[in-house]
Amino acid sequence: MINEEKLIWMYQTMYRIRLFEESMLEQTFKGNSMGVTHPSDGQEAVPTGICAHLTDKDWIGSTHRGHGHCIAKGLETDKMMAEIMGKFTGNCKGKGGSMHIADFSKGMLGANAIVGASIPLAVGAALTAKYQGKEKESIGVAFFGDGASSQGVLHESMNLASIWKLPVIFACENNQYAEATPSWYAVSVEDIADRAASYNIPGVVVDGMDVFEVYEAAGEAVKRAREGKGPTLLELKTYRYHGHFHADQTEKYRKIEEEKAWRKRDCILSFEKKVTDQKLISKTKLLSIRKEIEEEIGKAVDFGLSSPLPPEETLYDDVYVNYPNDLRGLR
Amino acid sequence: MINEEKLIWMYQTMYRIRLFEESMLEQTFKGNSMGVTHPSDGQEAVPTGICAHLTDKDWIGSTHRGHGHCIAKGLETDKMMAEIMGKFTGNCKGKGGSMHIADFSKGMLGANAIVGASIPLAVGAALTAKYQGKEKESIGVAFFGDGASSQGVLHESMNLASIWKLPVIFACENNQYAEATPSWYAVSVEDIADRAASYNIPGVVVDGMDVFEVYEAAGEAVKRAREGKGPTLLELKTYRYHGHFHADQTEKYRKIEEEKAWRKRDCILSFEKKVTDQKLISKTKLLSIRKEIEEEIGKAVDFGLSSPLPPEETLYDDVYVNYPNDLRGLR
Amino acid sequence: MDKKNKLGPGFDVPGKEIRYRDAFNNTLREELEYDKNVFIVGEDISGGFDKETKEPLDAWGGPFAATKGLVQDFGVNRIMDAPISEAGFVGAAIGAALTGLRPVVDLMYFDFTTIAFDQLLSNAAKSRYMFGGQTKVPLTLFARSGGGTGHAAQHSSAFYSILAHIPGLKVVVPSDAYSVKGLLSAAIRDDDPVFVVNDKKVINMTSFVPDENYQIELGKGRYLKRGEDITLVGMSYSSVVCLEASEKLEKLGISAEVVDLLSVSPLDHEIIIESVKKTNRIVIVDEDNPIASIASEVAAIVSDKAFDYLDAPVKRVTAPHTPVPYSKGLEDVYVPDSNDVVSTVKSILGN
Amino acid sequence: MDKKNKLGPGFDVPGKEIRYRDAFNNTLREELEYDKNVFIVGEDISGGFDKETKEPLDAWGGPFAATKGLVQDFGVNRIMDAPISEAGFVGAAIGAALTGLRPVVDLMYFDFTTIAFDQLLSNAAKSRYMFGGQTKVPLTLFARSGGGTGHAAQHSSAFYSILAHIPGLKVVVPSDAYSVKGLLSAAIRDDDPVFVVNDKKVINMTSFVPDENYQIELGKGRYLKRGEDITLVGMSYSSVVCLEASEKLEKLGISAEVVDLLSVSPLDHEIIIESVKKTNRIVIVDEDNPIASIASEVAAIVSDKAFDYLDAPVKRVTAPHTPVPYSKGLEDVYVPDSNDVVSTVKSILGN
Ligand SMILES: Cc1ncc(C[n+]2csc(CCOP(=O)(O)OP(=O)(O)O)c2C)c(N)n1
Ligand SMILES: Cc1ncc(C[n+]2csc(CCOP(=O)(O)OP(=O)(O)O)c2C)c(N)n1
Ligand SMILES: [Mg+2]
Ligand SMILES: [Mg+2]
Repeated sequence: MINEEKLIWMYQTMYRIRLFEESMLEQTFKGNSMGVTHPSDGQEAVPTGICAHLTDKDWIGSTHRGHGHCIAKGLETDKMMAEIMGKFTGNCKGKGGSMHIADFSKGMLGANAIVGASIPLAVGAALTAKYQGKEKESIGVAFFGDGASSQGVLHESMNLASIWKLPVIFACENNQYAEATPSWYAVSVEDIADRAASYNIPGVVVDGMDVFEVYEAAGEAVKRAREGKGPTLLELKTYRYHGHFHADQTEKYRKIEEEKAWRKRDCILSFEKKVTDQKLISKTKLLSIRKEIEEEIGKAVDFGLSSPLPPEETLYDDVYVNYPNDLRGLR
Repeated sequence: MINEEKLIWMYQTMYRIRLFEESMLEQTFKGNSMGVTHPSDGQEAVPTGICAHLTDKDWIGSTHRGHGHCIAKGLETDKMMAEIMGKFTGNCKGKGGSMHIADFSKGMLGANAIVGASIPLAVGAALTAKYQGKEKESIGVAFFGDGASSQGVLHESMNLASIWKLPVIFACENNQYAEATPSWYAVSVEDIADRAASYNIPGVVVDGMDVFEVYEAAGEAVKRAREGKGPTLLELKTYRYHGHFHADQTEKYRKIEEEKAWRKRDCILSFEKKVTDQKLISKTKLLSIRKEIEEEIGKAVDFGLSSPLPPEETLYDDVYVNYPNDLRGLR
Repeated sequence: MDKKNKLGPGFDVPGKEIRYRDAFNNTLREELEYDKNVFIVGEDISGGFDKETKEPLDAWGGPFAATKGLVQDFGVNRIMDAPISEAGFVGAAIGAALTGLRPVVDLMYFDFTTIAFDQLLSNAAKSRYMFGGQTKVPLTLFARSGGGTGHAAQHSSAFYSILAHIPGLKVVVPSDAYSVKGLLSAAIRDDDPVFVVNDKKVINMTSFVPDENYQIELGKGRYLKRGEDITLVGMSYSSVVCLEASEKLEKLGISAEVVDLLSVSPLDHEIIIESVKKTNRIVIVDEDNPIASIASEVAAIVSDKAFDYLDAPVKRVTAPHTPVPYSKGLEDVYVPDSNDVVSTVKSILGN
Repeated sequence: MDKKNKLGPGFDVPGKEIRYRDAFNNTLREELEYDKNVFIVGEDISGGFDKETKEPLDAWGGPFAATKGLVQDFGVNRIMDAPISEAGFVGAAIGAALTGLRPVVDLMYFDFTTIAFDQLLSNAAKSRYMFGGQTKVPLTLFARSGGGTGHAAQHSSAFYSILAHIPGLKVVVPSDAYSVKGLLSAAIRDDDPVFVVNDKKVINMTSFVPDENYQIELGKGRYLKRGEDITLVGMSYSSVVCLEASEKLEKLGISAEVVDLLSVSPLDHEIIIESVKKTNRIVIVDEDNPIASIASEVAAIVSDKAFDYLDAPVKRVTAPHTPVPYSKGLEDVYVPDSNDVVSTVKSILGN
């Protein structure tokens, strides 16, 4: 049984992600963020159910669609919002933006905008843990999508992790699409989880809309990793409610009925139903949590909006720890 | 039943490869070839059994250990020997050497010294065939090793070939080692053939020391490809008799008993036994074939030795079809 | 962004003012019609398939809609959506090029070139040479480069210098709708592998484009403006910057000649040297990072071949030696602009 | 090949004349002892395992025996044999560097850099910057470069210019046993990603190496020879070529100064400019391909920063713009040699 504190954390986390993404989209459309943003609402149960097992000493690698991973790993929403707005108070001082939010103090290795590229980083974090004999307290989790499953570096990473028995979890969020490309077109196998057999590791198909299922499957995988038994591949079937990026129009490549069917199984709604049905948390409590989160996200937006842009000279900071040549280039 | 002509071709081919590699090694040690050479003796049954089904219109991609593939695909041994000796009469005018022998007129896409890198080329050749509606007469075969099976590009290629249903065969020559690294160390699965399941294509473990088994398994795969049913993964268990490259000392990483056990199942000896036992080819005929081949290889060596080196100016030829700038660089 | 781009030559032929992206799309269409061996492969270049009918939906029509509308007319065999596996499908495209087709690869963002880099460098660039001229590699690749659009470090690279460095590859850097039409058509018809770099900042600009089909010779630059006092060399978006700078300089009484490279490999040495022999001064403007760049190469060429004509230090105006930052304020400083060019010109003219 | 290499400085300290490869191996050992977070990963760097005991055999001890003997003393956790998956294990090494270790990666042949190229460019080089300085990437990589050994097009590359171009990476090009010891040690202790390029032609050469542990500052070149009439700039093996050329030139009455860059990123602008201010002439010798190369960069620097001191065209002596051919005769022409340097020097001195 999951204790109440954890349940509340899960609810907070899922709702925080949901609201963050919605506010973030709003801000993007208002022109308060630059470039492109990739909302993860709909998929909240995945990072929540997995990160529920992790501490700041565990490491996660993330993707272009990384806000949910960040939030579940404990990153502060105000700094995240500021980062997305390109502000100096953001996690990366405005240098990274939506696709590169990182917080090393929280075990968050950074979102990565190259599809697949963060997978071996999580393997490397697991290598560090094993090298230092700290698997019990530190494991790696690589979050990636169904689209990323076609990248060669995933194959390499799973093979490496298997032969080196590294404490790492490969968490494939199959949200059915990579941009507009459906996974039935691009992925040559029915369940990506089945590919685990190629590496002699467990592979589990998980309902990614149900945070309890995710929590359970992740628990097994985390246990295995911490016990030094090596990696696991989880395939979490899920759905993104919004388009691939803020301006993407989903109706061009998927049916509204499909979206509706997934929305029926919404992770937040089903969580609410379950905990209230089973009288684990009261409706009032849930409402008060919602309110707290709403306030938090509101403040995060204000924080982002009112924060300063990075000073121009910071353009040249933090390329190297130490580099004697002038980085300003030639002007 | 395999007809006599084909049987004789198989014997010629295997013996031609065997003798070519031995003579090639001799010439390498005499200093008549440059760089490194990777002999394939021991593995003759694999290219022979597969290429027995192919014509000049089919395409193969090959590796650093490519002489056997070349010979089985019909390349002339004299030009090959000349190429390895860096001579102008070689297949690539001395520009390629042992690791880059190619003959496009024979459907040989080129040996490739980057492990794994030729796999997608064979997929591309299969794509051309399908694009032109010529699958029946043109398929692709990607030869690669157990070591190459860890490269990401193999995963990508198998996924692509599967979803695009391309007429291609992935022929993994598992000769147990990648350099000194045993496949049990580097490959996370018992049988590489099992990875076919990840791509929803057939995967077959084949005794790569038995040309008849190879011929049969390849026959199925070729048929499938020509019928437009898509790719197959074959894993051919085999063994290289010599070191990884000419100067490699196998005793440093593998036991002589292991080698002896494989040599007992030598593809040429077992072929001889089978065809004479079953009275398919006479001993005299086999002997006369051997003699022919010995003469051919002797002549190939002489051809190589007596051929001229490429003229200096050819250094600048054939970089581009057409490039207006001076390629000579700056001297 | 949709501002008027005056780089077009203003032919006395039928044509119209269109956007770079539309010229690009039209040219792809023309080349698909011209040669049945031409096909395009890339991620979401049609974009999406109907679950029931399996028919392509053309939902995306490619990043920046480069291939929009093509799958309807040419079908899925010629407009091939690929999974996210750049090394795999670039390798397959090379294999197809080696066996008789003319593949065109959409690599989406220029940054993703890195994933297919081995296939490009070890196979596409070297096959012809290492096989002794037995084969050719009629492959075209394209992708979007450059900062200034808030795409951050991993979606804003402009390292065409790296590709130009590689023997066996050709690299073109169109600067307007007119040039991309001619260069893309020439690239696809060329028998060598050619990379077409599309700067994100120019793809929404418009210029005059003749209706007729034409090719621009690979390796030839052009004068965008004639002048006497200084040569400004640009490529892709930095040619736009040079032109803008030349207008500012004109107001200061400085007559700048603007050379637009169009190709960076092959590189038009003649036009650079010819111009410097006249103006005796040069500033090279390049959005790529500075070290071992095309800007360096042009500087090296003039300091060798036009040495006796140089009256001032050879100057480069480039991006800094840093990745591309996300935040708008920083990104604006990152990309060289006409003010940077003007102040550099003034410094060597002693103003 | 085992010819005496005179590049060593001849310290007045205990030491001996050893081969570059042995200095390299010794330094790895010293660094493994110095910091327990240092580990090495690569293909066959121990090489082979006993089937029954699963113990490492040290059969190969790494390509060119760079890591020979290390697995016995440091064990498989610190000398990690990897499957052939360069992108995967370079990525894992970056992940390890981001989380507290100091990985050293043997990439075998320099050519294979291409396969791990995305991990190097998008992750190793950019992490610190795009994450706003939150992290460092104390990663070292090494590989063997260069032609002249019959390894053909895919095993002979020397495109360190490409790596030097990338902001966030450092690149060193040692030219002898003395410099590789100091540079490798400095690289491993450095908190940024550093690529150590080992030319195959120098690894069997010997020079004097002090017994003591020392570091050579990254980004500092050195004078191999002082002279008056011309500056020859070399890097890695081309420094050997420059030295040889300087001896030939001496016999012709020409006094050449030889600058050995040692690092190409950071690059020692001061030493180049200082030397050119004295000699007023420069020839840059580089085995990399010419376009957008380090040779171009050095030429660009002097034509800007030392323009007023130049009395002759800036000359580069480089490999041609071709892949590396296999045949010995061709390969010998491919690699720039001292005769190429001498004739270029004579051409600008008007002899
Ligand atoms: C190497 C690479 N190729 C292509 C892209 C462009 N791109 C960004 S996200 C994406 C789809 C990724 O799909 P998936 O892995 O399923 O993640 P999702 O977007 O569904 O979360 C693509 C193709 C990229 N960023 N990196
Ligand atoms: C990308 C790459 N990495 C490493 C090497 C060095 N190398 C050459 S052959 C080889 C082993 C290949 O093993 P396998 O694929 O089993 O083929 P085999 O040599 O056994 O025929 C290695 C590591 C290479 N050539 N290319
Ligand atoms: Mg997806
Ligand atoms: Mg093998």
